[in-house]
Amino acid sequence: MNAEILSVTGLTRIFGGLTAVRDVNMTVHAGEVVGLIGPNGAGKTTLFNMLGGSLPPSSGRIRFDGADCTGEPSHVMGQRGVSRTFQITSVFPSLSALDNVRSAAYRTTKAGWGASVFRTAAYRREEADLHRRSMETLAFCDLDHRADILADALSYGEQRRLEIAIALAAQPRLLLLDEPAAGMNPEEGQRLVEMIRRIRASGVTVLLVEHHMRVVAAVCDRLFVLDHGVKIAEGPPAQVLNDPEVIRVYLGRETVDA
Amino acid sequence: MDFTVFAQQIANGLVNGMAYVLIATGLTLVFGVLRIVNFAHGEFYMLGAYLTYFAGTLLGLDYITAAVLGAVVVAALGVVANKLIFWPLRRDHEFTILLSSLGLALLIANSGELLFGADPKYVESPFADEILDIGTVTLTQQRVLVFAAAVAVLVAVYLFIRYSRFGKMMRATAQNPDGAALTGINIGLVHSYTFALACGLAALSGALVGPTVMIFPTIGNWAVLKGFIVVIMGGLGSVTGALFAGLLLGVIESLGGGYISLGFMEAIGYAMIIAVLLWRPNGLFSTARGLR
Amino acid sequence: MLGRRDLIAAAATLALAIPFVGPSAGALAQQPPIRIALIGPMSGTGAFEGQLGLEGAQAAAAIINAKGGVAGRKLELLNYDDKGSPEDGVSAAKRAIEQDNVDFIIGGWFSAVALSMKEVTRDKIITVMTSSQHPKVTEEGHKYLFRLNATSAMMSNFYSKAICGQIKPKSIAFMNVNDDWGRLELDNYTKLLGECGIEIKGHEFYNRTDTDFTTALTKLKALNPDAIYVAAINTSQGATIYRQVRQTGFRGKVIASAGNMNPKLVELSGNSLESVYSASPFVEDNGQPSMKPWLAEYRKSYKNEPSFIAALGAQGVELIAAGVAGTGGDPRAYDKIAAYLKANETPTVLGNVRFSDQGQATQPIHLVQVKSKQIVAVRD
Amino acid sequence: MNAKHISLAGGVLLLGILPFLAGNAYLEHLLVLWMLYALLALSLNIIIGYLGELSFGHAAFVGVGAYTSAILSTQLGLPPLIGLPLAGLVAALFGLVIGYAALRVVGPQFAILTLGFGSILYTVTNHWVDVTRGPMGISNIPPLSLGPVTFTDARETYYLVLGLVLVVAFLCHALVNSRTGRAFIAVRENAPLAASLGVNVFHTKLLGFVVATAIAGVGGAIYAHYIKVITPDIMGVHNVAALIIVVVVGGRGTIVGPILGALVYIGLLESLRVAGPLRMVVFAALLTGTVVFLPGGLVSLWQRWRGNHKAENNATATTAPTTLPNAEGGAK
Repeated sequence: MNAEILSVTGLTRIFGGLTAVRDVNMTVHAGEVVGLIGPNGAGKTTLFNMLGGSLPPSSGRIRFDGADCTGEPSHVMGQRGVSRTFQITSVFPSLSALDNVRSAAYRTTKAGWGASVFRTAAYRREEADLHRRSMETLAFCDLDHRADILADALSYGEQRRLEIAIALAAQPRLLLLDEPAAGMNPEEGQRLVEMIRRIRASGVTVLLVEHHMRVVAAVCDRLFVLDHGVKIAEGPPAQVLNDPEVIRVYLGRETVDA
Repeated sequence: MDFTVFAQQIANGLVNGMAYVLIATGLTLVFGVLRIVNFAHGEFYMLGAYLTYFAGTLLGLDYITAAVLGAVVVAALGVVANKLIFWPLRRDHEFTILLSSLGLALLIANSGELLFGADPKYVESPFADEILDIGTVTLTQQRVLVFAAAVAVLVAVYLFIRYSRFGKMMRATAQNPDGAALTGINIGLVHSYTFALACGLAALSGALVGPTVMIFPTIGNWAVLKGFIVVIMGGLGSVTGALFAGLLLGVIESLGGGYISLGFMEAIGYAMIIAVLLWRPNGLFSTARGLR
Repeated sequence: MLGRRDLIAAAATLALAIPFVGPSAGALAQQPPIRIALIGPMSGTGAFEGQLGLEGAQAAAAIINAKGGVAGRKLELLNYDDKGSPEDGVSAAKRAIEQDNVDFIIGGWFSAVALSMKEVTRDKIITVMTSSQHPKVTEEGHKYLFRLNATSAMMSNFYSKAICGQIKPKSIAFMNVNDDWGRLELDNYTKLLGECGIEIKGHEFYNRTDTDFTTALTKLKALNPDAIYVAAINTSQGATIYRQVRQTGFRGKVIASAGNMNPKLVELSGNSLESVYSASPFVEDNGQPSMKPWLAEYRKSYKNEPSFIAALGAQGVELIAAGVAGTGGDPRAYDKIAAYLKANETPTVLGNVRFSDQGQATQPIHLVQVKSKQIVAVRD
Repeated sequence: MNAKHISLAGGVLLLGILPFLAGNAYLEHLLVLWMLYALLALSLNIIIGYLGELSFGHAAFVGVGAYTSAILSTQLGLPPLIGLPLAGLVAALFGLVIGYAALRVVGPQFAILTLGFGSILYTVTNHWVDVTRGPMGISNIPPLSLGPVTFTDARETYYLVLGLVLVVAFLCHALVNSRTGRAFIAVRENAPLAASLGVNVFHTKLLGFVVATAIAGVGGAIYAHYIKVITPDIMGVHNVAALIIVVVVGGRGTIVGPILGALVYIGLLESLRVAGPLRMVVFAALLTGTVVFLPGGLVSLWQRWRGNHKAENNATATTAPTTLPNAEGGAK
């Protein structure tokens, strides 16, 4: 087993009187694909927001890549190598698909305004490199033929793939995917499964929140199950999805699509 | 410290503050329900003052009737402005809406200068020069009227928003326009009525404040600036916030002018908002979304 | 595909294509007119004063033109808006000189505009500055610059004698506008009135943008002075102050600053100006030969009452007409015209005007008082 | 690519010979005003167009720069050439402090908060008579001079400001084609997403705000030395509205837009003189019409036309990725 990349201990978040996430412990190892499931309102997105830095935890610790980054803001987490997608499609709407991806490479580029003004050799090299990499990222997400279309004008499925392309362009260590398959048809879902596998193959660790159990079962090495903000199960998909407690939790509200 | 002067300055500040509240209430309503930062709000204040003046001089109406007539006409103009400009733009970028209100403000102000003439005018009121001595405090009847009428109007607006069927529709629209539309609320009607109410309030404040000063076509600038300060300090969309912030601004300006420096009176007011906003960036009574 | 939005936008762009049309398309009449640029605030806060000045000048020009003009040439007034701002004043003056090729400029209603405009017209064109009182307008003027209004010093020398001798308050407090003029007034009167034994109780400065003055007036009233001296140029601010002085319950004397009493102010101030004194170069019954016809022409053409500001506009036109007529009729003989105006006394509506070498006018000043809502001269 | 370079060179050449075509000093004066407004609008465009926030306080920074240089040259006798960068520096310092406070909120709150800050600077300038000479303003400001060249008349000043406009335009071009500029635009487009990618949203906005205010300060200083008189009116609501109008009518988020907008603003006000007293009414109506019917500004007319052509051309051919990024793409 690879080294720990993310470890969460006693993580809690309270909104007013409501405890959205209570005392959650979890560990993710480098190179894994880990799923986070649970019924609506279980606290999955709240947990994601804390991991991504957009929401400070009320208590508990988050360690990423060996460093304590509890309560670090979003951009610091981004700089450290945590990229994420959002539950509601989130792209740069009035930029072309290519520019969306180029803009996302902030973390991995260096040549700033000054370099651009003086057209330094480093700048020109980096821009050419950035262009090549961005086209590769688009190709990876099967969007290279749509490179100069405005993000606004892409189809829903394409926009969701663009989101992943944006997250990947930052060359993350850990990728947080928030319901990437939501609203996708089975064929698109299958495409997503393949894409996640290829992401893993490229060495990126993936943590995803997902409702489509078929997707979850197909790509995840391990699952965590949240209910009412509390972790109720963890383990390999086959084991977790047959856990009577998990089935009870899901049956009460929605059918398990597996 | 001379108590008489202090009490007098507090009274002056409360009256001025109440005028700010009246201006700001319409502004905050329009923002709360329609999500519009309306730069033209001050121009409706100006129109209210001018219509009261013309209703008095040309139609020979008494002051109170003229003021009410002015408010009603301006409310109707507000509905027209909403129908022509803001309603068609409701799905556009917030810049577009904000700037179209700026354009409308310029249009009304410049048309006003052309139509009404550049000379200052005075809105005659029988209460303007009548002095009331309340204890050691001296106020004109007009200033007492500004305060009293503002209180009455605010109570009425509060009750209207809280308890009337229409007020509930306004609040529902403020919280979630799409959801409100799904439950069968006629959003177009809510927008029209809110705009009418806001413009009517602006006009009424113009009519009430008019007799305490002189009116000229550019007074709208002043009104909208004061209105914005109050609304931002109180929290965009919050009527309660506007009430507190307006009175606070009035009193602080008055005391700051009275005891620190008259020239920096306005700057002191601004400094206060900045202090408040550094402490609470979204205002005293900030609302994430909705009316309060 | 071009939609409705595009078409309307294109129409808006088209407006740009309108060539810069000047009023140069002109009558090739037998004798070209003498062109006078009148630059004043036609919009914004000073718009009313600008309009009065324009009316006064137009009435004076109409009278001169009805008599056949100057040396056989008509006077043509071109009107420019300076919005009361120096930038627009500079632009307007440049346009008048370069684009419209005018012969004379009358302007400078506000000191800030006068100060910037004089640099554009410096040694280039005869420029008549009207109401601005800033000392530097003439101190740092140029060889073709004339200023009509009396300086603060001239006004206060005259007025302080009248206050000490006729109004006689025991103590006084000042309510002055916060600009050079308001500050100069305070210095002058504090010194001059103090010399004749009037106790100075204090002062307040208000801003030119203020609309409510109760805070300041409450402070002044608490000083319990015998009289409050109000220095206000802007008519609407003045009217508000005079009303609010009474509304705060002050029952002592009110003294209005020199040069700023006008019929509109009296009309707007209601009863609060009754029996208030001021000093003004403008009185209707000053006995000047050109005053009566000008008053008649003005009242015939405009709904406003004749005022000092309007008379300044008229004076500017009269001055230019006299200068051209007195030097043989060439409007571009600036050196001759300037020398002539500085050497001779020119009769105008406000009296015979004499200029210093710097181009500063000396005008007669009168003590006036509001009686039954009329401004009347007080004669000993 | 080549066509673009040629039209750019042609445009610059045309701007270079314009004063000789103007014919008289008044038109040259208008050209200077055009370039000054273009410079200020380009700076405001960094905030409006790239950062996506509407600042209603920009005129105040123009004023800070104008007063700084004016005070330094009239009271301390400093050569204006030193005053110019100092004006930019002081305006940037004000921008840093005000931006630090105001950029904590976004959207309408930011707009009104900057309006409030602008009003404070206006009020203080208006009343701090000992330093600013209050409402009377500062007069007799000496002209700029650079070694043997003194920028006294319109033509000389035109070339000076034209040079600055070209420099700032190039800076903006370099900005949007750099990591920094892409971060600006990412923040405009979607701040939470930008943050998740490692962009410090607050610092990015602050950087843009400070740079914009520094340029505004330099522009204000040149204005002061050219007009030779400044009053607090330069900071007034009037000027605030004018600058926003120039940026939005021209086309925010583009480089040509603010320059074009400034031309339309100056040209329209001038040509509308024929409308007499209706002038400002017609102007306001045209402005409102442009905002309502052409929210992307005049530049978007051309972009739409080009877009339509492109769409027709691309209808048959399969598109290859463009070789040149279009990061300056119009903001929505």
